[in-house]
Amino acid sequence: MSTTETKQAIRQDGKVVKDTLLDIRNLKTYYPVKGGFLKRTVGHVKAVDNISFEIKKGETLGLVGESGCGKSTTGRTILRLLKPTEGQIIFDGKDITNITGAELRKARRDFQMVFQDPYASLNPTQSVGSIISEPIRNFEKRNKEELKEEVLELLSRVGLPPEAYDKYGHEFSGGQRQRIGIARALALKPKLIIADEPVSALDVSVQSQVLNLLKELQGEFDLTYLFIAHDLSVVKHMSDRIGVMYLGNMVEIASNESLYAEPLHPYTQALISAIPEADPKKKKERIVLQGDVPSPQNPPTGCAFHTRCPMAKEECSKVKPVLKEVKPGHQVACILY
Amino acid sequence: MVNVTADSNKPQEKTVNMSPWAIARRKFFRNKLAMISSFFLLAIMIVSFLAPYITTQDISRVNIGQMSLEPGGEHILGTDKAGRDVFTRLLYGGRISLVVGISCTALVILFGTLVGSIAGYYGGNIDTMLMRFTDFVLTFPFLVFVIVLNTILFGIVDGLWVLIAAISLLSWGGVARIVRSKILAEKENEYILAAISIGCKPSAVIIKHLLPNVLSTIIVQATILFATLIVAESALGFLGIGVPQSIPSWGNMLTASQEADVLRNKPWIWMPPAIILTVTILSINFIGEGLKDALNPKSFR
Amino acid sequence: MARLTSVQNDTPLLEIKDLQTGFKIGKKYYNAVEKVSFKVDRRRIVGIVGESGCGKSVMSLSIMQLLPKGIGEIRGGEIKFEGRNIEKLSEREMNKMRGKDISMIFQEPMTALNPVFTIGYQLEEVLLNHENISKKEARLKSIALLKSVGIPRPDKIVDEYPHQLSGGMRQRVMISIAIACQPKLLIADEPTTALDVTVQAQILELLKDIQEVNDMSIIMITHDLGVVAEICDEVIVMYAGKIVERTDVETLFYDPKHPYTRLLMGAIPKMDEKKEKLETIEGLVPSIQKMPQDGCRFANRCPKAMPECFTITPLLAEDELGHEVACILYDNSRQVERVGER
Amino acid sequence: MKKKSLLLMLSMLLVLSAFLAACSSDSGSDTNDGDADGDQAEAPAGEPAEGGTITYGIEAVPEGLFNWAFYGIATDKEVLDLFDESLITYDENLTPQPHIASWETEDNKVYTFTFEQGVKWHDGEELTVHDWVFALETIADPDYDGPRYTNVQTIEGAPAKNDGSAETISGINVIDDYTVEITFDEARVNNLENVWQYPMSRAQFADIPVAEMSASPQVRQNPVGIGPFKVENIVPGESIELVKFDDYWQGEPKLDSIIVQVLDSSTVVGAIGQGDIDMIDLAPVNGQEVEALDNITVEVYPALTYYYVGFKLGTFNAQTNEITEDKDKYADLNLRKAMAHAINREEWIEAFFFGYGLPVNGPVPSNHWIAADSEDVNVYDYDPELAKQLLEEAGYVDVDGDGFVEDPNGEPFVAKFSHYATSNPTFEARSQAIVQYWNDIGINAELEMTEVNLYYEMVEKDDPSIETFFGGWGTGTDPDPTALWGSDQIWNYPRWKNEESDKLLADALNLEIVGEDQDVRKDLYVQWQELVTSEVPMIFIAELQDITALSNRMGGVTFDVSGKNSPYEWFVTE
Amino acid sequence: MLKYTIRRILGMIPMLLLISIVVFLLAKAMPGDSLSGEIDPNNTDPEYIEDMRERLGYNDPLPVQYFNWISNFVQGDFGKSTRYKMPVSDLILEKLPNTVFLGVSSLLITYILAFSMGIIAGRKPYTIGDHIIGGLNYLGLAIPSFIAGVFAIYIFSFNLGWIPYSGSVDIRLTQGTFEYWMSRIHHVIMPAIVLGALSTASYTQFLRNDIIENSRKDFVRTARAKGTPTSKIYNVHILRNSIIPLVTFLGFDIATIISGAIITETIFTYPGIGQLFIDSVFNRDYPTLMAITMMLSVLTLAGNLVADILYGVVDPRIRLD
Repeated sequence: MSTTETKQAIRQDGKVVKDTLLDIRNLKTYYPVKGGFLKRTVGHVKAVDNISFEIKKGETLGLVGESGCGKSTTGRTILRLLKPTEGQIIFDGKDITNITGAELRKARRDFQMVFQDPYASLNPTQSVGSIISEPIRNFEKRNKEELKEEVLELLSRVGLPPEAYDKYGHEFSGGQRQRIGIARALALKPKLIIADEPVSALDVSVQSQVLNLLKELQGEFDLTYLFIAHDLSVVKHMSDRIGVMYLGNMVEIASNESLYAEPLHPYTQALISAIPEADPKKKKERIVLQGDVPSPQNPPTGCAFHTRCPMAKEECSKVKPVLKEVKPGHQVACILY
Repeated sequence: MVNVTADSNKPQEKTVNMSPWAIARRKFFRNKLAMISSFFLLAIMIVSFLAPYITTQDISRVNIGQMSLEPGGEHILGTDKAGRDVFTRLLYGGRISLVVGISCTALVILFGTLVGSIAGYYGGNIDTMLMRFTDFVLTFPFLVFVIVLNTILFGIVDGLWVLIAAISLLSWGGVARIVRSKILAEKENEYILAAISIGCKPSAVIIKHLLPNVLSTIIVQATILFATLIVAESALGFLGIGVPQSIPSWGNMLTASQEADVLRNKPWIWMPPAIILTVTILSINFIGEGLKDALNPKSFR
Repeated sequence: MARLTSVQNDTPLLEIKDLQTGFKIGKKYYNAVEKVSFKVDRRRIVGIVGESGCGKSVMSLSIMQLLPKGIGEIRGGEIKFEGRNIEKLSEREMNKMRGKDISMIFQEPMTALNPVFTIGYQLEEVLLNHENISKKEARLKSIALLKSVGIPRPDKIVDEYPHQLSGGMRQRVMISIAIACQPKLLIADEPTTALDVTVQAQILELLKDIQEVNDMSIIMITHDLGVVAEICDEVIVMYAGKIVERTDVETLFYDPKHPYTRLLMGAIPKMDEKKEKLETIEGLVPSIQKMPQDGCRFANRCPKAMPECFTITPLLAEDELGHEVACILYDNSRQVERVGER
Repeated sequence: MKKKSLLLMLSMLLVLSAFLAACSSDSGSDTNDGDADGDQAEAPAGEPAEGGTITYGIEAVPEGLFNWAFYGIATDKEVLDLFDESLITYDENLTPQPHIASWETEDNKVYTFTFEQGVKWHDGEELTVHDWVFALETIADPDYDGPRYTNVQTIEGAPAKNDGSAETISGINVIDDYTVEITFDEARVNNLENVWQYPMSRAQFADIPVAEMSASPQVRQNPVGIGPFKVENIVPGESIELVKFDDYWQGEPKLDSIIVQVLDSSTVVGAIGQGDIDMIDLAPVNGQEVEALDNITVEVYPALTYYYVGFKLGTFNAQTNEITEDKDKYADLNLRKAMAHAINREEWIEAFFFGYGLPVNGPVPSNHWIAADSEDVNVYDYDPELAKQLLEEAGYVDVDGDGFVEDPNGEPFVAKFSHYATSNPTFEARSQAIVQYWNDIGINAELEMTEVNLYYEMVEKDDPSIETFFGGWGTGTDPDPTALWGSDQIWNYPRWKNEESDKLLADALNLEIVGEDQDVRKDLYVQWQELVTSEVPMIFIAELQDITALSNRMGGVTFDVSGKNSPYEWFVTE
Repeated sequence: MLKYTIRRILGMIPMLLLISIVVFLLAKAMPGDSLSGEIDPNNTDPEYIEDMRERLGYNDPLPVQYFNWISNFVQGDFGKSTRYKMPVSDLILEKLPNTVFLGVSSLLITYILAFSMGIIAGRKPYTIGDHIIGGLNYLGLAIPSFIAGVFAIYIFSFNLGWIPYSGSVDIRLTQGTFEYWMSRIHHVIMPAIVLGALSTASYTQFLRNDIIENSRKDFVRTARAKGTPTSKIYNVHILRNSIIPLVTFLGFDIATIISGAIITETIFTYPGIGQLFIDSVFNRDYPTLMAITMMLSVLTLAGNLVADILYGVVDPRIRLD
């Protein structure tokens, strides 16, 4: 069930979009943990534990959280690279939660992914031309010239010279490789691109190039992004709306401005305050969280955050808060609200 | 608009576009020891397979008048106790040893890769079942199996092929394990997820994306196997359960060394196969090392 | 605003002059650090920023003499620690300094600890290396150290293995090892890069506290300008093996001079700004083998580059406030090194 | 049908026991120690010294069954010969001679045996007839798991004991401690030769159930005998230490001790050369090399084994024990003769047995007393021209001009020759040589090497792929060849059926015809040999010689057709 | 750990059953039976053979034979050797000490050599010492053990006379004395070296590479940064890590050594399980053959288990549960 009652998402530029492209309902993805006598499944890593959200056509939803919070798992589950344990994934009005085999492969042309590691995400034995043309070849029959033309076009779109066509991944720098990955994702003209930490492995100067490119392409190809990152400033730069995840749970979803201007969840507050700002004068009041993120295999009862929450109350360990809208377009899962 | 020239620096090196294979090839060609070994092995192979054109001596004819002749004259390496030319038998023997080595390696790699990649890619129950089966094969009594197979197929199939079948059927376990673990590791790479997400079929993911990237491991394994299997053949020959004695192979030529007389007084009968076997294995090992180096993107040497 | 000149009058803690560190690729050495000079005063936190491959880590390893043997090598210049040249010390003499006078923490807390020894063993080792104490004392001291870096249950943790700890905890252990013998200088090589934001905040706090308590200097190597702003007193910006700018932290952020520094600042998305487009630096850092020997190394990517930039190698020049920049835009001509002089 | 001959052997056994040896030693005539006279070869001898220790080498690993009733292989027997002995011995004509026991008989049915007194077991007990009776009863016992029952079953009442219906063997009548009367089920010429001639220590085995005897320490670790040396220590599979038995009944042995050392064939010559071994039976391959050593004397003496090439002429029905000559590929006598003439036996023996062998012209090795002179049998000497002529006469001519003859119907004729394979490389060469001899007279012969176990199974089961085959037989002290040649015998491998042969063999055992006259008996066997050689069911190739190496310090060792003399007489000269 | 071990042992049972069936069927499929080799000098009676076949149960239906065999086997009754006429268990126990002695000596030599050579080569790679060790390793890897054995006998026993060429001990010595054990060592040393040559070479190589690799690890840099002396870094920090994989090889060695002993024991006439095995193969001594084959399978599986357990013991990162 969708908890999002907002019928409209408002993009940063103020344009109003109505259609929901992706609707995630009560999604759960658990990894079994084997162990004990006879290697039975003794427990689950609750990587994604009951989250729901929507993405409207043409908007960018940022997903932010620390490592192990389940943001990448969410992305991969949506692409059905992982099997969801429970819940529904409705893409463009079609339930893709349980489709398999050829049907799933066919559905894949509409949603693509840009990966985190520019080194591991390109097959080292494939030439760039082959990497970028492969998605097209998987779905359509083209003759060689057409195909090459299309790939060259894509290369130029992402800012790579035509010579790149015959080269191999190892001949490029991280930023260029990431461009190749973007071109591969674009090849099928998908509706949704899930960008999973696309810039976290890059240097600052290159990071900005890639971020700019992604933004430009969005307008040009009418793309919808699910933008996953751990860097709040990057997410803020990219997204229309932002969801904050903690230990498999969505703790807060709000529009870009609303979230930064007035973070409601104590975790979001701490997260924002923890970011070192490139401004030595801005010595802000920092909320330093104590301890580490608990293991997702054995998450705390009640609110998953209560063990580190500076505002935790007794009931926090008992009641699991649900995401509720406290302001228009601003949802938070905390008993304080 | 994207500025096409942005970040569009030419790739760092101004070389012809080199696929990883081309780079490996270049590195390999620069490795002297490996190249010498390759030439040696190639020479051995060519000479062995052209044996009928190189020497006109009959490999099976027993020449009672010419037994145990010392090297020299008509017989470069002398004759064995049956009066057969050692050199001729050495060439023909190389043929058998290499044929056994090559065909077993090919079969073992084929089967090991098949099982290993399927188990590694699919994981879960398929993996468990295949790996149990692999464990089983690895604990199989090899010697007994060879003898039994030889017996069952006696007269139906040539003894040589029985041996190849027996060795191949029981030796793929190690390769399967290695390929599986490599596939498991390689599977973690995001390009595999990428391949799935662009709609590649499982078979395409395995063949086009996983296998080329574990190929270096497989190639290195193949060289190790090649050496091991040649030794296995000769050891079986030495024990008297390998290639039938009517066909010379390096292993069964070496059986002669069990005779004290030959061992002590007629070294020309057993030393040539012993030395050529050792040198062949040595050169295969060097080639393997060379390949390992060449295929390892991190190696500098 | 503190002037860069040292508060104290005695010799600087660390002084580096014309340091050149080479790396062997194939059969040739290429300099990853090219004629770098700077100094670190007592009780200061000096940040070294730059993108990957700028030579900042190589420099830290050069100071520690921890360059990989047979691959990296100091090829020129001098490193003076408390006035003493250390680049020529023997391995044995250097061992006496490492961990005692200068210590270091690394980027990857997951691999920097030996997986097969207990935390206690690894912590005691540094104490036993440098202090004449018994194992028992070392153990007690270790527990105290672990406590001081904020590790809960230190008496239990000493007997645990690295893999049983989280990344943040391991970095705390690394810090405790580094400060065990109260060194005068701590080199922190990207100590928070592998950590989550909330943990990074903890570690930065810890480092600040420790610096105050222990009265030591820190060289903070990072690529994150935010971290620099957060913790450093002065900053060195490196590009392609050279220092391009050096000043105190506030000047750098409010009055950056070198075009590279400026572009870098613009490339970071800021929390309180809204920009459709970020600044970018076109092109790539030249590879170490293809480093231009003449001219400014940033010239080919510099939007303000002039023809001279490709021929004249700019030297680090200091203005009256102690703000050093290596760019001919700011050069007062007296320090221009001629082409070809190396 | 029961076998009558006491000691017949298949040389195949040697192939088995020496499967890893380079060239199987074809020694091991399984006869008993002969008295040291006759045509013996006297070993070089200096002056005997007091005491001394010799090292006695053996090439194969003993199985460790050191008891006459249980042992299986010749190697174990070699050891047994050193510390235990038979009640009866044989002279150079293989005629039984009294030793510990002497005998009397009126009718060749009831024998009275009288034992020497004062013969001691190694454990100090005195040997009495009870020990022999004990041995006979043990072998006849239903639980007995050794292979010697044939040697007691001719005693009256033994079958009853064997099937469990009697407690004891009724034909045994102990008269006193040194006298026993044995009644056989019928009068035969060779009852004496066939009956079991070894005692078994009652004292040692008294408490052991028959079924467990073969595994007992009394057999394996601490065997007790009556011979000149006693077993002191056994390291299984590698060596055995024997020390002099002071109470030996014939007097104190000269040597102090004998060390039996197991050697791999590859190390034999080296060991001998270093002077580590004083005495060892050699494989022919090592003979010449050892002969060249100056610290060693090599003694060569005739053995009772021979090699042949057989023709499969028919099949054997195991149900009815009948042979049918139903294979006609080699039915043509001239073809067989041609193939026999094609083989150059002298050359072959010289090449593969290094001269330690002689061509054999019939089914009895020439040293046996029943062996026919070569004038009395058909000799097939090497004569390729004659062979070709015979082939042509038989209708085997080369029709299609490929160099090989076709059969009389003009069909291609391929002669398959089967030989067993072990790791011994000379097997392949020597059989290839035979194939070549046939090729040389125009027969397209093909060699098939078969793993040895499978080989004998195939030969025995008349597998269609076996056409001509290689084999070896041995003759024992008792010359009766019925087991190998009777037309109701499974070991008649050629499946040769000949009524005349059956009759001659039966006559030779018939008391009424033969009586006590060995010459009559021999004459019948000579006639039989003439018959066999004229029919050529086998091509007789070679009889072998045993070779023993002796170090120069060894003395007192003698040899004859029945083997070495007793170690009692051996000594060292230093 | 205990739970893990029990689970693994339970997991081995179906595998062993399967192997036992295969071993049994293979043995049955081999040509001839023990009695086709039983035709011997003193027995010329086909009926005896038929009788023995019946008595040994060779004529029973296969499942019955299998069931009899396996049920006895599980109870420790491996049957009676058809060749040696004694219980197979006794036979194996008689030969086992020799093979164990050979194996242990070989392992000792292997590990001592591999450790010293590996450490020398790994600490100073690409030096002369390293190249010499590398050369020796290549030879060790390339010379098949039977060739090495033949050469060893040829040179050390015949030409130099240093080493005995057969047996496991000089019989004249009293068991248990110092000379007795010296003689045993004297006899075992050459076969042990030949048997261990291959693994020595590969372990040396492995250790060398592992030391080189580990010396580049971050934790080594940490140790250096602490001021730890180089020798301690190599001997403690690096070695402790490099030992881990090597120690686990120990488990796999168990079965490998016994199979390797087949050839070595044959060449050196060293009476042990290997010789017994090949002997039983050629003589169709099924009870022995099957028992040794099963033993080898059990050892292989047990070796794997030992390897895994050792891994858990030496590597604190691995927890077995």
